Amino acid sequence: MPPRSRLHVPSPPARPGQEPDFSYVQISPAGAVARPDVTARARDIEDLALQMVRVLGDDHRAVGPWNPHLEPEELQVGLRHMLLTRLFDDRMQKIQRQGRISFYIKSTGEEAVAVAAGMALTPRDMLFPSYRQQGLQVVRGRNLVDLMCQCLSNTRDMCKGRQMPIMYHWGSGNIFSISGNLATQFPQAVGWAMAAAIKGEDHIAASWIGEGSSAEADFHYAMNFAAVYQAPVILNLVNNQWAISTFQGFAGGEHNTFAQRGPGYGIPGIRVDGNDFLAVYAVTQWAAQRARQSGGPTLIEHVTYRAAAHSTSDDPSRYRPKEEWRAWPLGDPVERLKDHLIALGEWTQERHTALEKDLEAHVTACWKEAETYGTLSGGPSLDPLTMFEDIFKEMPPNLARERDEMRALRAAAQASGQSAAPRAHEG
Amino acid sequence: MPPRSRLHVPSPPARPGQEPDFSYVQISPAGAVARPDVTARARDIEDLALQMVRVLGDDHRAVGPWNPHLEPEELQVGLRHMLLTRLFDDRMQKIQRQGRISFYIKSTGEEAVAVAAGMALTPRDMLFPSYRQQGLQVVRGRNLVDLMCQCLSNTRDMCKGRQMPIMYHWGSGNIFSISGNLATQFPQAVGWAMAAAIKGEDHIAASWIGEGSSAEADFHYAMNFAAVYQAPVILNLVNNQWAISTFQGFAGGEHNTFAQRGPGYGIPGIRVDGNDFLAVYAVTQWAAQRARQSGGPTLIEHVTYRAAAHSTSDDPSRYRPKEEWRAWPLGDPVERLKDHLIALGEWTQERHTALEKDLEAHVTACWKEAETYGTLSGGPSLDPLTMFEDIFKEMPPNLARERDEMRALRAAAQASGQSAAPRAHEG
Amino acid sequence: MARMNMVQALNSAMDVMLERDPRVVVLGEDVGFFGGVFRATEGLQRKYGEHRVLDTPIAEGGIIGAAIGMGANGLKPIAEIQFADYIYPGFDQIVSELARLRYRSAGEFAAPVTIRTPCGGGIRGGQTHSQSPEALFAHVCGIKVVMPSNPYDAKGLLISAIEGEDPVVFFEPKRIYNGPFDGDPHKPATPWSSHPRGEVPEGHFTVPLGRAEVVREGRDVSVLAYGTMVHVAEAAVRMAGVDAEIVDVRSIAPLDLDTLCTSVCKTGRCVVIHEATRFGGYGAELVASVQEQCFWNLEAPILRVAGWDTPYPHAFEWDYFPGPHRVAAALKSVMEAK
Amino acid sequence: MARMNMVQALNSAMDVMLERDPRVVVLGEDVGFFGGVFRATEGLQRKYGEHRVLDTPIAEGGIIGAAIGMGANGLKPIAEIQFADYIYPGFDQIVSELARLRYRSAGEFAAPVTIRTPCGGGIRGGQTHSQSPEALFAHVCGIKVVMPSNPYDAKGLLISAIEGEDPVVFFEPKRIYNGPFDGDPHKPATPWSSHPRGEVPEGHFTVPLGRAEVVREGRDVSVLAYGTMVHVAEAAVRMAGVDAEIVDVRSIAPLDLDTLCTSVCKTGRCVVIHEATRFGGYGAELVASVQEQCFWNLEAPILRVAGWDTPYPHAFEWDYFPGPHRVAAALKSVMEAK
Ligand SMILES: Cc1ncc(C[n+]2csc(CCOP(=O)(O)OP(=O)(O)O)c2C)c(N)n1
Ligand SMILES: Cc1ncc(C[n+]2csc(CCOP(=O)(O)OP(=O)(O)O)c2C)c(N)n1
Ligand SMILES: [Mg+2]
Ligand SMILES: [Mg+2]
Repeated sequence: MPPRSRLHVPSPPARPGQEPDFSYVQISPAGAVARPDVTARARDIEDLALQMVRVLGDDHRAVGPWNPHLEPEELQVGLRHMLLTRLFDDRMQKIQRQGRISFYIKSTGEEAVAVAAGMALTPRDMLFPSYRQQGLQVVRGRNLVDLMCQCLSNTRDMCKGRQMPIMYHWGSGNIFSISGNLATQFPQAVGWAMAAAIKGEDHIAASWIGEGSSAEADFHYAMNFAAVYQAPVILNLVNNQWAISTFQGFAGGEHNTFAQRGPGYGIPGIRVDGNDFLAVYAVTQWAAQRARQSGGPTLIEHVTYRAAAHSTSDDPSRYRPKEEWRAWPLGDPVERLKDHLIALGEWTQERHTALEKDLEAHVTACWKEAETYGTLSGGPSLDPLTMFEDIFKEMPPNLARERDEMRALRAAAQASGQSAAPRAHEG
Repeated sequence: MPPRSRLHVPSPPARPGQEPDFSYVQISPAGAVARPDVTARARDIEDLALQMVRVLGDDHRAVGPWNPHLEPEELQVGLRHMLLTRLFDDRMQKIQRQGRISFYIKSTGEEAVAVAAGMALTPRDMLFPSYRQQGLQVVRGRNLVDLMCQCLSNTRDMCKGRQMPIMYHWGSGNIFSISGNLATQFPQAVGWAMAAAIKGEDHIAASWIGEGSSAEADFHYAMNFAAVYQAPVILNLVNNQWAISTFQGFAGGEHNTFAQRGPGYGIPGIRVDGNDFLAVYAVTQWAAQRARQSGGPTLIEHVTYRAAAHSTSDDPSRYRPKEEWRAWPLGDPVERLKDHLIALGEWTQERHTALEKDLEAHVTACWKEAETYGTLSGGPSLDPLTMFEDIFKEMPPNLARERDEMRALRAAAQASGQSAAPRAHEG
Repeated sequence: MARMNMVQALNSAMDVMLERDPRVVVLGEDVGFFGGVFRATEGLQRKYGEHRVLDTPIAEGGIIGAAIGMGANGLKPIAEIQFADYIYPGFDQIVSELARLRYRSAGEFAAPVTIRTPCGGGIRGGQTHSQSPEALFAHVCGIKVVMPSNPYDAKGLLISAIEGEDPVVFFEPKRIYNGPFDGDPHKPATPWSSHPRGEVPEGHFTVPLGRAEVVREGRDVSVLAYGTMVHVAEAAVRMAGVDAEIVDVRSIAPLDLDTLCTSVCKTGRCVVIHEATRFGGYGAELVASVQEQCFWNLEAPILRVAGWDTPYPHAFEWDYFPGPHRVAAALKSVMEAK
Repeated sequence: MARMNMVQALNSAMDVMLERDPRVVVLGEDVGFFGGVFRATEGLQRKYGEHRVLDTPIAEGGIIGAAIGMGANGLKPIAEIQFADYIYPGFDQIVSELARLRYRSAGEFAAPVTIRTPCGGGIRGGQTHSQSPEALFAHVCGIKVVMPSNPYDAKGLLISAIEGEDPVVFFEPKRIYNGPFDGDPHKPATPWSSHPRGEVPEGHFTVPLGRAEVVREGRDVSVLAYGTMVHVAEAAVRMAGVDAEIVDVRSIAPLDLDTLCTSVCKTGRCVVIHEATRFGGYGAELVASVQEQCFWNLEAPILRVAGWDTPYPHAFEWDYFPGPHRVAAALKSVMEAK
C-alpha cells in the first residue's frame, strides 16, 4: 500500500496504559441551557443538540430552567432505584463469576438514564429498552426475583428458558421484550406510538439505543418514520462512549453530537448530562409533554460512560485505560444525586449506608427465593418440551410431531439410562 | 377508530384537479448564498443546508460567489449534453409507447443534476448513479447506440439481455452498474471512495439517490461511513418532489431540508437549485475539491422536479395536478442555460433550433444503428445459453449441467417444431 | 358471488377486514392515495381514511419494524412490500423480530402482521422484479408463508392471514393477477372470469391456512405446485397426456404434508415444480419430506422442475421460466422410469 | 507445520493473505484494535496498520455495502460479521448486490468480498448467538458458501475464498473454534492439538472450494455432514456401530454432488445432518439431489437429523442440538429399513 493513504480512522483519546483524556466531551455549565417551550418548532431549538442540559452543579445544587423541582421524597425514590439497580447488577455479576448464571450485562454508571427517564413517564407509557436499562424494571416495581429467574432460565423464567440472561420483557409492566439484535426496538417503538396516535390514545412510547447501535438501519427508520408521522415517541440514544471495544467516534461521534441527528430529520435533539438525574428527568418530562400534546418525537442523547465491561464476556482492559471511569468528567449518577440530597438536607451518609445495607439484604433475599425455582445445578427445572410452544399461537402439526419425537427420544434415553442433557449454561 | 387520532399524515400541496402550489419550496435569491472555503469545518457552514445555492438569476445572468465562471464553450457543451439527454429520453419513451422496448425512465426536468455534476468531475472519478442520471452517460461520451442496445436487450446489449432497460453500466467510462434495488449504490460509493483513500489515489466517488430512496438503510450507512472515515465522496440527493406517487413529505421533507441530514452526521450539507446548471456545477466542484483535499464527504440536495411520469409504467395524473411542472418555481434547466447563453450573447434561438435538429438526427441515426443489432421483432438475437455465464468468474459444474440441459431442451423443441420462446418483452 | 381477478379479490379481502375490524390497518409504499402500483389497495384510503391506509417512506425495514410495533399495540397491520425482490431490507425485522417475538417473550408479546408481496416472473421485470423468495421464509420458524393460485383462494387465505394471530408472509404471484397463466406466452391472455376460481364471494369467508388442495385428481403421478405453477402444471399434464394428480400446496409453511403424501403414496411418482431457482429451493423440502414418507411407494425418483440457478434474465424469461414443456418432459421421464 | 486451533488457523489465513496481497483488507465490528470478539483478527491491525484492518460502525449492511465498493475499486475485502445471527441487516446488500454484480454487469464489475461469520450453537448463546443460516445463502445464486469442520480446512478454504474472484460467505462453526466437539457436552473438551487436522502449515496453501471430502470410508451407509456435525457424525457412527461413510460437504455452494452421490450410490443408504432447523434447511437440498441421482441404489428413505423447527433455546440447547444419540438412532433406522 502506498504510504499516502488519506483514509481517516477515528481513535479514542487513550488506550491501555495511557492517561484518560475526556477533553473531547463538550460540557455546558449547570443551568446554562435555556428551556424552550414544549411547543417550540424543532428548527428553532437546534442548539439544544450542541449544548448539554445540566441541572446539578458542582456544588450539588439544582439550578437553571431545566430544574424539574422534584419533591425530596421523589428524589429519594430515585436514589433508591438507582442504588438498587447498581447493587442488583453487582450481585448478578458476582453470581455469573461464580458460574451460577451464564452471562450478565451491567448498567453501572448509567443508572440515571433509565431510572430518571422511567420516573418521568407514566406507567402506561410503553418502554422499548436495549439490554442496558434494567433500571426501568426497577422503576416500574419489578420483583427482582423475576429478573433473577430469567437469568437462571428456571421454572419461574418469564422467557421459559428460551432467552439468554437479561433479555427480559414485562407485558403488564409495559416493558417490551428485549432483543439480542441491536437497534430493532427503535422503529418498533415508533410503530407502537403511531398506533397510539391512530387510536387517539394518550400513552407514548420511549425507546433506548446505544450510540454504537445507532449506526444500524433501524435508527434511521425510526427517526424518519417518527418525523414523518410526528409519532408520540421519545427516542433515547445512550452515548456511553463505547460499543464493546469500539470508541464512539466509530459511530459517527467525532464530527458532531449524536443529538444533532435529530435536527437532521427535523426532530428536536437534546443533549443531556446522562449522569445528572435531574437533567435526565427534566428532558424526558419535556419530551413526554411535547409528545402527548401532538408535538411529535424527540431525540435525546444521554452523555454517559459505560463504567463496567461490555458484558461478562468482555475484558475492557484490552482496549481502554483501566481507570478511565474515574476521569469521566460527569461523575457518578448515584453519587451526584446522593450529594444533592445531602446538600438539600434531605439525606445523610448514615441513611445512605443504611439504605445500602437494606437493599443488599433485599437482593440477597430475592436471590435466595429465585434459587428455589431452580438453578443450574439443581432444583426444579423447566420441561424442554415447552420449547415447541409459542412459536405460533397454536402449535401446527409439524411442531407437534417434532415435540412427540423429542418426547419419545427422551423417554428412550431415560429407559437406557443415558445421561440427561445437562442444564442450561453447562457444557 | 376514535375520531381523535393524532397521527400526522403528510400531504402534498395539490392533488389532481387542484391548483399547483409550491409555496413550501424555500428559495434563496440568486447570488445570495456565501461560498465558504472548501476547507471550512462542517459545523461552521451548516446554513448552506437551509438556503439554496443559485447562480442564474431571473435576468438570466450569473451572479454571486458560486458563479463557476465557465467559458461559453463549456456552457454550450453543457447545453448540448442536457438537450441530447432530453431528446434521447423523449425518443426512448416514444419507442416504448410503440412497444419496441419494454420499459423506460425519463429524466426530464432533472438534466442539470447529472450533466452539470458530471462535467464538474474528472473522467476517472467513479460515478454511482440511480436510474435517473442518464445525463452522466452523455457527459462521458457514451455512444447512444450502446444505451439503446441495452434497452433492446439485443446482441450488443452491454448487459447481455440480463437487465431491464436503463440498468446501464460502463466499466471503462467509470460509471457503476445501476441497480434495480433502490439506494444500494450509496454505501458502495462510499466503500469505493474509502478504497481510493486507502490506496492514496486522487479519484473520488460520487453517487446519486432519490429523495424517496433516502429513507432506505443504505442512505444512513453511506452517510455514517462517509463521516467516520472522511471518505472522498460526493453524496447527491435528488429531491425531485416525488417518489412514484409519494410526495417528498413522506421521505421526511416536511420538517426539514434533506441537505440538513448532512450536518446531522457532521457532513456539510448543501442545498442547491438543481435546475441551475451553474449552481450544480459550482457546488459539485466545491465538494470535489474538498474531497480531493482530504476534506471528506459532502451531501448535496438538488432541488428539482420530476417533470415526467415515474416511468413508462406510471400515470402521474392519478396523484398530482397534470400541469404541476409548469408551476415549478425553478423552471427548466435546459431553458435556463439556453437563456443564460443568449443573455451572454453566446447563443441564439436559431442556433438552438439547429442544434436540436442535429441532435434529433443523431438520435435517429443511433436508433437505426441500434436496431441492426436486433429488436424485439427480428434481427439477430442473443444466445440464451449465455444466461449461465458471469454468475461466477468460472462456471461451476451445476450451472454447466443446467446449461447443457437447456441446450438439449432447445434442440428437442426445435426438432419437434415447437415454437421458440418469444423474444424479450413479449408475452 | 362476483367475478374477481386476483387483485380485486385481494382488495376485497382487505376491504372486508378494514370494515369488520377497526384494528386492521394497511401500510406500504404508494398504497394510500394511489392505491398501490398493482392497484391492490385502490379505493381503500378513500373509504377508510388516511389513518388506516397509510403511505409510507420507502424503507421496507421501517415498514416491518413499525408494523411490529403497531401489532404489539393491538393493531392488525397489513404491510405491502411493493415487490418481493425488495423484501430483503426488511429481512432482519422479519426473521429476527416478527418471527421470534411471541416465542422469546413466552407469549406475552406478539405482532400479528400480514406482509403482502407480489412475486414471480413472466412480466418482463428482469432480475429485480421477478423473484420468488418463498424458500428463504419457509426456513424461518415463526412465520407462516402462503402463496395462492387463484382469486378465491387469494381472498380466503388473505382473510385467514389477517384474522390469525401469527405473522404471515403472503406471496402474490403477479403473473396471474389478471388471469390464469399456463406458461405459454404465445397464447392470448385468459381472464379470471373464465375460470371457476374467479367466482369469489363478496363478503367475508376464509380458506384456512395450512391446507393443501388437490386441484386435479389422477392416478399416475403427483405434481406438487403452487402459485402460477399450478396452472403450468395443468397445461403440462394435458401436454404429457398423463393422468396426473395436481396438488396446490398453497400453504408453504406450515406445510400440509399429509395431503401431499397421501397423493404421492397413491400415485407412486412425483414431480415438484416451482419458479424460484432450484438449488436450495422450497422444492427440495417437498422432495425431502415426501421421499421420507413415501419411499416404499415410490417407483421413480422425484424430479424437480424449477427456475435455473441464475438470476431471472430480462431477455430470456421464457427460457428461464419452468414452462409446460419442461414440466411435461419431467412427467414423461418419471412415467418412463422403472 | 504448526498446531493451530480453528481461530488461529483463520487468523493465519488472513495474516498470510494480508502479507502476500496488498489488496487484501479486513473490516468489521471490533476486528481492529481489539482483534475481534473471538480473537480471529488478533494482532493483524498492529501488523498491517489501521488502514488495512479496519474497525467499523455497527452496521452489517454498511459493512457489506462498503466492502462491495472497495471490491469494485480493486481491493479484496474480508468482512467479519460478528455472529451469523446478525448477518440479516446485510442481507439485501449480499443477495441483491454482492451476488448479482458480476451477472448484471455482464462481467464488467465484480466485488470479490469474503464474508466471515461465526455460526452454530452449543455455546449457551440462545437464539441470537446460535443460528446456522447457511440455507438462506445456498439458495442465492452468485455467492459461494463454505463451512469448514477443522483448522486445516479452515485455513486452506479461507485462503481459497480470499484469492478467488467470487463472493464467499464463510461460516465458522464457533463451537469447534477451540477443539472438535462430538456433541456430548458432558465430556471434557478436546483441543485441536489432539486432532490430525489441527496440524496446519504456517505459510500459504489452499483447499479448493467446491469439493466435499470423504472423512471416513465405510460400506453401510453414507452420512452427509458439515461443520460441527462432522464430529457429531463420527461419534454417532461409533455409537451406532455401523460401517458408515462420512462425507464432509464443506462447500455448501457450489455443491460437490459427485462425491456425495458416489458415496450414497455405493452404500445405498443415507443420513443427512445439520444443526440448522430442519424445515426448508440445506439438508433438504442434499436429500433432493441425492435421491434423484441415487434413487435406484437406495435401500431406505434418506433421513434428516437437524435442529428442531424452533429458535435455538437457551436453556435447552442440548435437547435442541442434533447430537450423536439422535444421529445414531437415524443410522440404526436406515440400516433396519428394507
Ligand atoms: C445486529 C447486531 N450486530 C452486532 C451485535 C453484537 N453486539 C452486541 S452489543 C454490541 C455493542 C453495542 O454498543 P452500543 O450500541 O454502544 O451499546 P452499549 O453496549 O454501549 O450499551 C455489539 C456490536 C448485535 N447484538 N446485533
Ligand atoms: C428497495 C426498493 N424498494 C422499492 C422499490 C420500488 N421503487 C422503484 S422507484 C421507486 C421510487 C423512488 O423514488 P425516488 O427515490 O424519489 O427517486 P425518483 O424516482 O424520484 O428519481 C420505488 C418505490 C425499489 N426499486 N427498490
Ligand atoms: Mg455504547
Ligand atoms: Mg424522487
